[in-house]
Order: sequence, then structure tokens, then C-alpha cells
Amino acid sequence: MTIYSFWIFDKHCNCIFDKEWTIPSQPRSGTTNSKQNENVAKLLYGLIFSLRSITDKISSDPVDFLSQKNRIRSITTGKCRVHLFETATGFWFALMTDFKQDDYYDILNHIYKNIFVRFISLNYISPSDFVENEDEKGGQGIRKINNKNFINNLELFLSPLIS
Amino acid sequence: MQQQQQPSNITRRHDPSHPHHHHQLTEEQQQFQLFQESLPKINRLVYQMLLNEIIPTSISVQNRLDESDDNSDAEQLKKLSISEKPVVPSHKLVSQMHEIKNEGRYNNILERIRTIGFKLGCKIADLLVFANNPNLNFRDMDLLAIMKFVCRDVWKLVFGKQIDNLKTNHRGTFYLIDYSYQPIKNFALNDDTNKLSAEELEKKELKSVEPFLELPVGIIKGVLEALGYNAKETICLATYIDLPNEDASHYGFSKGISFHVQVTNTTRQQQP
Amino acid sequence: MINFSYEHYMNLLFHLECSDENIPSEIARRIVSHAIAPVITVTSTPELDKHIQDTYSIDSLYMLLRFFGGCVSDRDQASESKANAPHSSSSLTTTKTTRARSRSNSLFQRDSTQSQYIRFTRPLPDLVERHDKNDMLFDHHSLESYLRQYLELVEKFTFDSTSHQLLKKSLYHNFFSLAISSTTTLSPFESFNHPIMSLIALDITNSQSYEDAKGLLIKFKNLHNTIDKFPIYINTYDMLPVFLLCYNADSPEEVQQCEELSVKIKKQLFVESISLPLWKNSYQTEPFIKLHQPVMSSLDEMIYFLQSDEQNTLPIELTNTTYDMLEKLVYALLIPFMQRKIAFWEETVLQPKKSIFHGSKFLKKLMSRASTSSHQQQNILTKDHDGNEYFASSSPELLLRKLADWSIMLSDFKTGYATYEILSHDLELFPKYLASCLEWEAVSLLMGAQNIVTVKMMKNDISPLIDRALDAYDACAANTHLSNKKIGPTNESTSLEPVLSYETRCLILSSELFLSLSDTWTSTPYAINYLESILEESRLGPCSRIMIWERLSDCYDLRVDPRIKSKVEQVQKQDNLEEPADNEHRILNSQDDLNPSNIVSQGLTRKRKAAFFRLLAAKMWAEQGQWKQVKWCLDNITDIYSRVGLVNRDDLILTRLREEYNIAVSDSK
Amino acid sequence: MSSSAGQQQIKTLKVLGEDVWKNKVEKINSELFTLTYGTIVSQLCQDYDRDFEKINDELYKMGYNIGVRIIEDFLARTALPRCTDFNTTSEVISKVAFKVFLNLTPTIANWSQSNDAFSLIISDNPLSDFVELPIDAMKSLWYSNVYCGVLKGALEMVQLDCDVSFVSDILRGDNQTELRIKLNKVLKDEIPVIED
Amino acid sequence: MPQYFAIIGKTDNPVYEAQFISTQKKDGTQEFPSDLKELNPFILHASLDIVEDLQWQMSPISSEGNVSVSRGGFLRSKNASTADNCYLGKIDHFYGLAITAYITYSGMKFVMIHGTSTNTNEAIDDNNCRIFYQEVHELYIKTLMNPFYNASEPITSPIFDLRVRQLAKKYLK
Repeated sequence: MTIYSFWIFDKHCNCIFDKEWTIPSQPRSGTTNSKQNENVAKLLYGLIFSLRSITDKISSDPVDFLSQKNRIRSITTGKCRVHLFETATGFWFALMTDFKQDDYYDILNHIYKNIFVRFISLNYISPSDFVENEDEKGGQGIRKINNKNFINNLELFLSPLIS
Repeated sequence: MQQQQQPSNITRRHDPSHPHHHHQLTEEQQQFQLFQESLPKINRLVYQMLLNEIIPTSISVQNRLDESDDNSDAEQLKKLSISEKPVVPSHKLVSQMHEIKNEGRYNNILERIRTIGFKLGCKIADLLVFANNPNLNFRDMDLLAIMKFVCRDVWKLVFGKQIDNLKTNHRGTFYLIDYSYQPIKNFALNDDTNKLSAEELEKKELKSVEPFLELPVGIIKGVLEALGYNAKETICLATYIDLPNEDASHYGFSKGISFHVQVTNTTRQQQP
Repeated sequence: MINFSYEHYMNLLFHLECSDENIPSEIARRIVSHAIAPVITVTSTPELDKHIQDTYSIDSLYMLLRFFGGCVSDRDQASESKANAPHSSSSLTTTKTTRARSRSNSLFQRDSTQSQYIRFTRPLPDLVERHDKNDMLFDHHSLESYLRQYLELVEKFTFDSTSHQLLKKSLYHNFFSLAISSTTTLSPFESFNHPIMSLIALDITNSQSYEDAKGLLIKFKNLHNTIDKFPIYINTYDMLPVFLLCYNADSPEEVQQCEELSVKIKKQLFVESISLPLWKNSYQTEPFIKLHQPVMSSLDEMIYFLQSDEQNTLPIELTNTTYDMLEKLVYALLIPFMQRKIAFWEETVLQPKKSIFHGSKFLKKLMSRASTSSHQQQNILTKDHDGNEYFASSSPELLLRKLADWSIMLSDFKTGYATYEILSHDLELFPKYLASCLEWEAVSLLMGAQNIVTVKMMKNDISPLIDRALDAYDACAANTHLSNKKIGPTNESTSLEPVLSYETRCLILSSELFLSLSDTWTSTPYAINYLESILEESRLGPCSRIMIWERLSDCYDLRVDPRIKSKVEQVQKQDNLEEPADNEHRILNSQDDLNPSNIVSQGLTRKRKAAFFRLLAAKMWAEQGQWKQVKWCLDNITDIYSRVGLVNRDDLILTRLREEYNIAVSDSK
Repeated sequence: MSSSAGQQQIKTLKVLGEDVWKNKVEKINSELFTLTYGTIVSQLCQDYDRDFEKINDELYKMGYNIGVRIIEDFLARTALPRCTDFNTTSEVISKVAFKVFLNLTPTIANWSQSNDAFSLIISDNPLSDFVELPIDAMKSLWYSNVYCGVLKGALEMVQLDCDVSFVSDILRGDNQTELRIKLNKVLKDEIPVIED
Repeated sequence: MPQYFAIIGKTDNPVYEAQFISTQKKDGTQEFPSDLKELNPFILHASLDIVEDLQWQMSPISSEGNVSVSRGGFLRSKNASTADNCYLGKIDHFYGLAITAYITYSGMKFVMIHGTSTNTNEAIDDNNCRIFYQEVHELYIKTLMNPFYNASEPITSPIFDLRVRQLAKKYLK
């Protein structure tokens, strides 16, 4: 199993973090928040956004209020699979892997709970919302998660999954 | 310096409740534990956030005080629109500390944080002592005993862990070393727009965290005051120290904290 | 420049210009030395007295010489630098000091043997006649009325602004000295007030001659036969007769007569003489100096002189001449005589006693136990004319007692202590004698130990001695009580008083000596304890009692832990140095010093207690209408109470006393 | 009372809240929390010279900043999705949020006719233990106003724009401590700006 | 027996004061005589010297003969149980009045003058007295926890006063 890349989008339609591994066996290889990925990010966001509006439409409201709506869990192509995790506060976590593994929900949940919440939400010298004004909303954001704790812990956690 | 010639580690060696030592708990200690457990509880996270929120709030208070100072005529007007003003996010308030040019303002903020810590320390000391904690042994009620009390009981209560190391010269100077001071253990500066060099980033990060260290400084002084050492005669400073395990600095806050406590008037301990 | 002296301090009310001086902490030991100083009787002839009266308007030779009691070397009458009344404001007038006496006076001398005090008294027959049959040491009624009169003078001489700290101490010590000393009381149980020298005076100008001298001497030697009810415990053989030849210095004949007479007296009567040029023409042209009352005298005399407005003066030269004579008298005659006697008694009474035991403690113990029964006949009391039983003057017990008493009079406290110690074993069965003996055993320790009295010594040696003495006094009181009951309905209280007067003396003396020790932290609780006993047991009058209350306050004030003593003293010194104009600063300063964070208040002092007892004293002074004292007490506690919210409310005593004082003062105006 | 949050759902939420509280959170003495909060309020009183309006506002802001962050921890722990209706929201706040954070379950009461506002009745408010308000504060200080800020901030993060405020407080001598939450509107999710 | 009770701060400032009057009719002295009433705060103030001495004493022997506790300095006591240390017992006396004291670790002094009863040899019930002090201490700590109360300010809360008086009624004769 191989992880190719990891993406975080916020409720302002911005990609606030991306990470791409170039050499699969080395967790520290590759690029973080790279300029080149900006377009990929936009495309990925658009893909998910479009699919979401479709899935929303094709399902009725749930009977049990606790169950998720008809959410996308993964998008699979012939070569890879994008695993998705969504929070009530509008964050999307996307993990692009090969298609050997069916479900990465627990992995993404762990990243949210133990890495994102800890090093972003509870980090008082980091923003919790990466938009500072109206101009940065709607996918026009310029701010990224780039603090070392977050990145290092993320890499540490994902390293056994690479290779 | 002569003072630091013979530092000795105290907490670990003598600490009865340290996890590495499997002590048989005395009946009293067991009872105390049961008693402690029976007390009403809340989520530690809530408490920690409240503690951390003291820092941005103190800055916000200073901002507002300065506003009304600058412009007292318009105060009435402002008062009306108080709630309409957008809330400044905590990290923004904290980052304002860099921009403060006025030293007095800066110090006022630190002093406010220290004062809250001080008041808290005073009351905590009373509360803890009253709780009749059998771990407290005030048999030789000297400065060392009080510092141990701070390291173990106060720190454990407020920050959920004990101080890692206590050093003293036995003449009124103490170093309380905490390698992972809980409130800031996850802190790392997020350079949103990626403009700073690594050095600049580190410098700015350490500067940003400094105000958070004033709270424990105040608490230490408060506890000492409550137990008989006048705050005017106590110097307490927090400084960054390197972590013993360099690797750890990549996954959490990059520095340990050393609280340097100096009690200038130790006359109460003066032997005949 | 005034040389602040012992006498200045004791009579501070008449030397108010000195009221900001300092006194050494061991002042009490000076006073005790003076209180037990050798007593000299003065016997004169009617001719001489008349002659003195005519020239100097002083009633008699005794009345003249009594002014010269005190520390001989201090020459305090002569060194009086002012001819003006003490309360006169013209203190700037330059006055002559008669002799430059740069050496320090007795007040500041380290070694107590350097200053010898003496006291003068009336002739022996007078003393015997006045002797109280109950053996009372002092009469508390007289003490009280003296105190009241003295307080009236205080009221008269001082202002609200008068610096009163030292004055109040002086007042207490004045009171204290009268309670522990008397020149007229002949106690059967101790010999401090027994005259040691008899000065027999002749007026050469009035041609008094060898025959007169011989007659007077024979009369003196026969006193025990001629006087009715002569006390069996007084022995004129233990008194040194000395002739005082008074002459006119301007007359060469008289000078020669003196010389011849003195030689003849010495040859034929074996008595020394000393001459005093009482008259001289040049005296009249000299400035006269006002004489102040001597510090120690009998209570009756003190009261008398306080009441009289009489102001006696003497020419400066005569004053100095008299001191010259006294120095000769004391150092050439009195002290050698006492030393000879002491040596003799040591050899004849003490040594035989000691030698039996061969210095072995075990044997000594054994023997002393045996001796109480086998040597019973030794300790036989003799009945006197009134049916009271006493040791006779020649009994070994009384001789040993004299040996001890005289030793400490000459500041040989070691011999004194050892002798009291030995004597106390012989007196087990005689509580009155035992009590006084134990008391003075303790006193000699306290007097002699200087600054090296340790906590252990106080606890193990001195305090038990005093407790035993007090127990013995109590036993006497109980005996008296019993015997009174047997006899019938006599007034109990008066018959208990004699013992009580001793007990009070013991308590007040012990307390004061404890206070003179350097480790006041340890010693003050004892002093407090003794003073409280006085309040519980003695029958002192109301003002006298308030004096004790105030002294309690002083005790607490002195209770300072040795660790911070120097710090406190420093602070006080600073306070003293500050100009009164700098008042505000001073208050701020002292506030700082008493700040609770300051070590001073960490249970290492008793300043609050001191203030409380001062307050009680103020309350009691108010009840006695002594408003000046009330004022001073209130002033004293203003500082400590001003910062204490607890005590400054309107419904509390402090406010009430202040109001009462204001009313009293405005009424009197 | 709306029916969509049925008894079964309420029970499920209750169990969830209790389970998280019991097994998934680190706890501390509530006294310490009380003490610390009290110290902050007392410092604000001093700084603002007893201008209680400003103090209320500062406490509210402080709460808001806590709310916007603490919601993430809440969601991560409970794994709850967005609520489908406001009734459910009220139950989640009472049975899960208050339980998980403060180990207490306020009573939900006083639903508005239009079902867009309700009250939380807080008994045993841990913030106000030992507190006795000075007389001058009785009329104008909302001692526990931090709660309002927290709820405001947290709800806003899940797209619920609400007004949160106190109606009464035992500390002021009222019968009960009542906190009112009124839903203004459900915020729309943002959509990407179409680029040229 | 009437009692006069006070809590004294570190600068000798009164934090709380109360006089407890005996309600038992058979007890002859229900209230302090007026001359004592105006003197009580002074007696209490004077005893603070002894309280502080015991507080900081280093040697176990008290030179004051009247101290009933011989365990020595409060903060240096070898006793295991900390709360027991706080109660100093009878520390002082003044003409038939007994003074007891209790001290908190933060240096607040609780002091009480026990009035004389007609039955003169009635001793202080140490146990009840101790419990009274300990419970007042708890009330004090609760007061201290009130954010609007600053340490060493006078306690004006009527609730505190009421509770202290209830405790006095319960534990003090």
C-alpha cells in the first residue's frame, strides 16, 4: 500500500495543507504546501464538491439523526483511491493512496483527533481559521498549515503506511 | 558562580508519589486519594483552555484600557457598540505582543498575567493545605519543603504533571525545570504565509510563548506569599532551556522551561 | 558638658536636661550595690550641730553628711554643674564645673569594685528606738504616700512634651530602691542595714577635747547596756568607731589641735580620727551649690524632704573637701576594716566549719544531715526583750551571715555566694533566716555573674533558689498566721505584713536583677513571673501596684530574641538619633520595622504584650487621677496600636481613655 | 417539544455523553476551575474598575475564542455530525457537550413557539461555587457569561448563528440560572468563487 | 461562658470579629462585663505575640509556663497530621480568661478569648474547641475561594457570620 498525497480543505473552500510523497519509501521526501499543487488542489476540491452536491441530492434525509448523510467516503479510479473525511466544522481531509486499501476512515479520524485538534485547534499561537478577511474566502485563501509540530507528527504517523 | 556549584536533584529521589517508585501507599495517602477522587470533577481540557485564554484576554483588556485612555470622550459611544465589534481571535491577540513598542504597555500585560497567577497561587496554597494532603510534610517548614510542595502538589494539581527537576543551592536559589510545560506543549508558531526564515521563526515563536510563562511565575510567587515569603522578596524568572532529548523538540514545543526562583529574605529559616 | 551619672539617673526628675541619655542595661546591679552599701552612723554633739546650723542652716552634722551618701568617687553633689533649679529654663547660663572629672562615673564603669557606695544614717540609739517590733522591712503605706508625692512633683516639673521614656524608668528605679533598701531598718535576719562604721564628731572650734572624745567613745561602746531593748543581733564591736574632727581651716591653732588630738586618740583610745575643715572664711566668697537629696535614704526622710521646700546649699570647696575626707574614710578605714573582719570570720567561723568536711562532698552531705540533729544545740535562738527569738550577734549563724553580706557589699560575690550556700544548710529549721539567706544566695549569683548567666543557670540554680526562698517566706507567713490564731483576735493582716514586706522585696529584687541580664529573652519570663506574684500577694497601694504593672510592660518590651536583638537595638538607636522635627519620617520608619514581613514580629518579641500592659496601666492611672501618667502611657502605645484596626474602635478602652484624658485636662485648665 | 429528537435519540445522546465523560477525558478538580475562573473575573473587575458591562463583554469574548477551538475537540471525541435540527442541537448541548466538558446536564426548557429558541437551566454551576456577588455587581454582572461566548463560538463553527445570553442567575438572587439560546439562521456553506 | 473570637490577618488586621453570648440561662455569666468588652480586642492582640512565637518556634520547650501544648513550633512540629498542627490549644491567659488559638498555614490567626464561667474550674473542652476552629477554617477557606473576596480583607458576608455563630452555638459552651 502506498500513500501518494494528503490534503486538507477548510469551510472557505481553501486548501490549507497539502503533502505529496515523491519517493514512497521515505516519509520526509516530497513536497509540502507546494505551489505546483495549487491547481491539483483546486481540481480535487472541485471534484469532491461536485460529487457531494450529487450525493446530497440522490439521498433523502437520514432516519437516524446520528448516521452520516450520504457522504462520499472514497473516490476510486483505476490507479488510485481518494479517501475522504469530513467534520461538522467543514474541514475535509483527503488521502490519496493506491487502491489496495478499501477504508482509511480510522486513519483520517486519528489525524483529525490527535494531530489536527492538538496542533492546530489547541495551539494558541496558530490560527484555527485560516482566513483573515473576505477576500480569502471561497477558495482564494493564501494561508497554509506549516507549523513543524503538525507536519512532523503527521509524517511520523503516516510513515509506516508509506512503502 | 559559587551558588550553583552544588546543585542537587531533589524531586525524583525523595518523591513518594513519583510513578517510577512503587511505594506502598499509607492508609492516610489512600484515604486522601479516595477523597480527591470523590471531589467534583471537570474536563481537564476545559481548564487548560481557560488557563491559556488568560493570556489573550489580558492583552485584550490592555487594548481596551488603552483605547479608553486615548479617547475618553468617545468612550460612551464605544460602550454602546461593544458587542458589535468582531471578536479578535486569540492567536491574533497573542501575536500583537510582537508589535507592542511601548514597554509600559508590554509590562502591564505581563504584570496582569502574573497577578492572576499570583492570586491563583495564594488561593491554591490555602486550598491544598486545607485539604489535609498527607503527602505534604511540613515538618521542616523551610523553603525547600515549600518548593517541593510547589513542584509536586501545585504543579500536579494545576498542570497535571510534576516538575521534572528541582535544583537548589540550599541558600534560597532554586531552579524548577519542566521539560514539557503542559499548557504550551502543543504550541508551534504557524507562519501562515511562509515568509520567515527558520531562525526568525524560532525567535518569534519563543517570543510569542513568553507571556504564557508569566502565569506559572505568578503562581509560584503566590504560593510562596501564602506560605510566608513576601512576594517583594521573591524573584521568579522563566527561561527557555534545551530539551535533554533533542528529537522531542520536533514533535512538540521545542524548549523546556526553567523557573528560576530566588528568595532574597530567607530569615525565617535562619537557625540560631 | 554634663557627665551623666548614676545620681542624675536616679534623681532624673531633678535633672530633666538629661532625660534623653542612655543607661546601661545592668543599672539594677548598680542600684542593688548602692542599696546594700555600708551604713555609717553619724553621732554629733549639740554644740557641733548648733555650729553647723548657724553657718549653713543645716540642722545637724548628720543632715549635712547624708547629702554625701552614694558613690564616693562620683562626687555627685560637687559635680553638679548647675546652680539653677532643675525646672528653670535658663539652662544656658554658663556654670563652673568645680573639678574636671573626665573619667567615667559609676554609671558606666564595668567593674563594680571600682565604685564604692556608702549610706549615712542616724546614731544607733535613734535607730533602735525607731525599730519596728514586727521586724517589718518597709511599710507599704509609706511607700505609697511617697510615690504619690513624687508623682505630684512629676506633675509639677514636667510638661506634656517632656521626654518621658527614661524618666519613667528612673521613677520606677527610685521606687524600687526604696522598696529594697532602708537606712533605718535593723533587720534581725540580715545585716545590710546594720551600721558598719560609727562616725563620732567633735567640734574643735568649740574646744571639744580628748575628754569629750573619750566620753563619747565609752558611751558608744556601752550602748548595748545603756539602751533599753538593745537588739541582741546588733554588736557594737562589729562597728568601727572613727572620730571626725571638725575645725576652722583659717585657725592654725585648730589645725594643730586636730593633729594632736588625733594622735592622742589613736594612742590612748586606739581609734582613728579624720578631720574636716568645716569652716573657712573663703567658703563664704565661693559660689554655693544647691544640694540634691541623696538617692538612698530612709523612706521617712524621703517623704519629709519631698514635702519640705527647704533648699540646702554648701560652698563648692567644702563639698569637695568633704568628698576628699570621705574618700579617705572609705578607702583608708572602712574597707580595710571590713576586709579585716571578713578575714577574721573566715578564719574563725567559716574555716572550722569547712575543715570538718575535708572538702569531701559525700562527707559533707552525710555530716550536714547528721548535724541537724547532733549540732542542734549550736543553733539556739535567744529570746529578746519583747519575747521574740533571734540568733544573737555572736552566734556563728549571724557571723556567717555578716561574712556573706559584707563580702557582697565589697562586690566579692563569689565568697558571698559560697557562704550563703553553706549557711543555708544550717538554717533549714529557721524559715525566716533561711528565706533571706536563699534569696541573697540567688542575688549574689545574679550580681556576680555579670553577663555569663546561662539559660541553664537560670533554670537550674537561680530560679529554684528564689522559689525556695519564696516558699520559706510563705512558711513564715503561715507560721505567723497560726501563732496569731492561737493568741487570739489580733489583726491578721498587720501581723502578716512583716513577712510580706520581705517577700515583696525578694520578688521585686529578683525580677529587677533578672532584667539586668543580657539574655533578656530567657530572663524576662522569670521577671514577669515574680512581678505577677507581687500583684497577687503583696499589699502594695494602688499607685505602687501600677508601677509594677508598668514594669511588666517594660519586661515584655525587653523580651527580644537574642538573634534579632542587635537589629532591634539598631532600629531604636536610629529612632533616637532622629530629630523630633523629623517626626513623619520616624513614624514611617518604625512602621516599616514592625511590618509583619519583618523578622521583628515573628514571635521573637513581646511588643504587643508590652503595649497591652501599658494600656492596663493607663487605665489604672486614670482611676487614680494621675493624668500625666495616663498621657505618657497612651503616648507610649500610640505607635503600636495606631496600625491595628482591631483596637481603634470608639467603643473600646483606648478611645475612652483618650477622651477621659482630654476631659480631665480641659477641666484642670 | 419537537418530536424529531425522540426519546430514543435522547437516550443515545445521554449514553454517548456519559461514555465519553467516563472513559475518554482526563479530569481535574472542579474547585480549581472555579478558583481560576474566579481569579480571572476578579482581575477583570479590578482592570475595568467594576464596569460590569465591559466585564460581561470580555468574558463573552473569552468564551467565544474558547468555543471556536474547543468545538473541534468535541467533534473529534464524539464523532457527531452536524445536527439535522435545532431540537437535536439542544439535546447535544445539554446531554453531551455540558456533560463531556463540565460533567453536568442542564435542563432544556422554555422552547419558543417557533421552535427557534430554548433555555438551559443550569443547576450546580461549577463556576459559581463559593461565589457571593458584591451588591454593585448584583444588577449588572453576568458572572458566568463565558458560557455564552463558548456556545456562541462553537455553534457558529457548525454554521448555526445564534444569540446566546443569560436570562437569570442564582448569584443575582434569581430562582434559577437560565441561559437562552436563540437561533438566528443556519449559515450556508461557502461555495468556491468561480475564477475567470 | 461568653467568647470573643477574631480572625487576624498577617498585619494584625482584623478580618472577622464576633462575640458569642451564652444562651444558657443557668450560666451566670452570659456576656462579658462591660470593662472586659472594651478590653477584649487588646487582650487578644497581646496574645498574638505568643501565637507567633509558637508559629515559628524552633525548640519544643516553651519558656512561657502557661502554654498547654508542648509540641513546639507549629510549622516545625513533628506531628504527622497537618490539621492537628493548626490548633494551638490554650496559649495564654489573663486573669481567669483563657485564650486559645488556631493558625492556618497561610498565617491567618484565629484567636478566641474564653470568658470566665461562674464555675471557675471549668476547663476548655479542647476537642470541641478544636472542631470549632477546624470548621471555621473550612468556612474561611470557602470565603477565600470567593473571587470577590481578597485575602485579609474584612469578611462582611452575613452568611459567614451566621454560620460561624451556628458553629459557636454547637461547639462552645
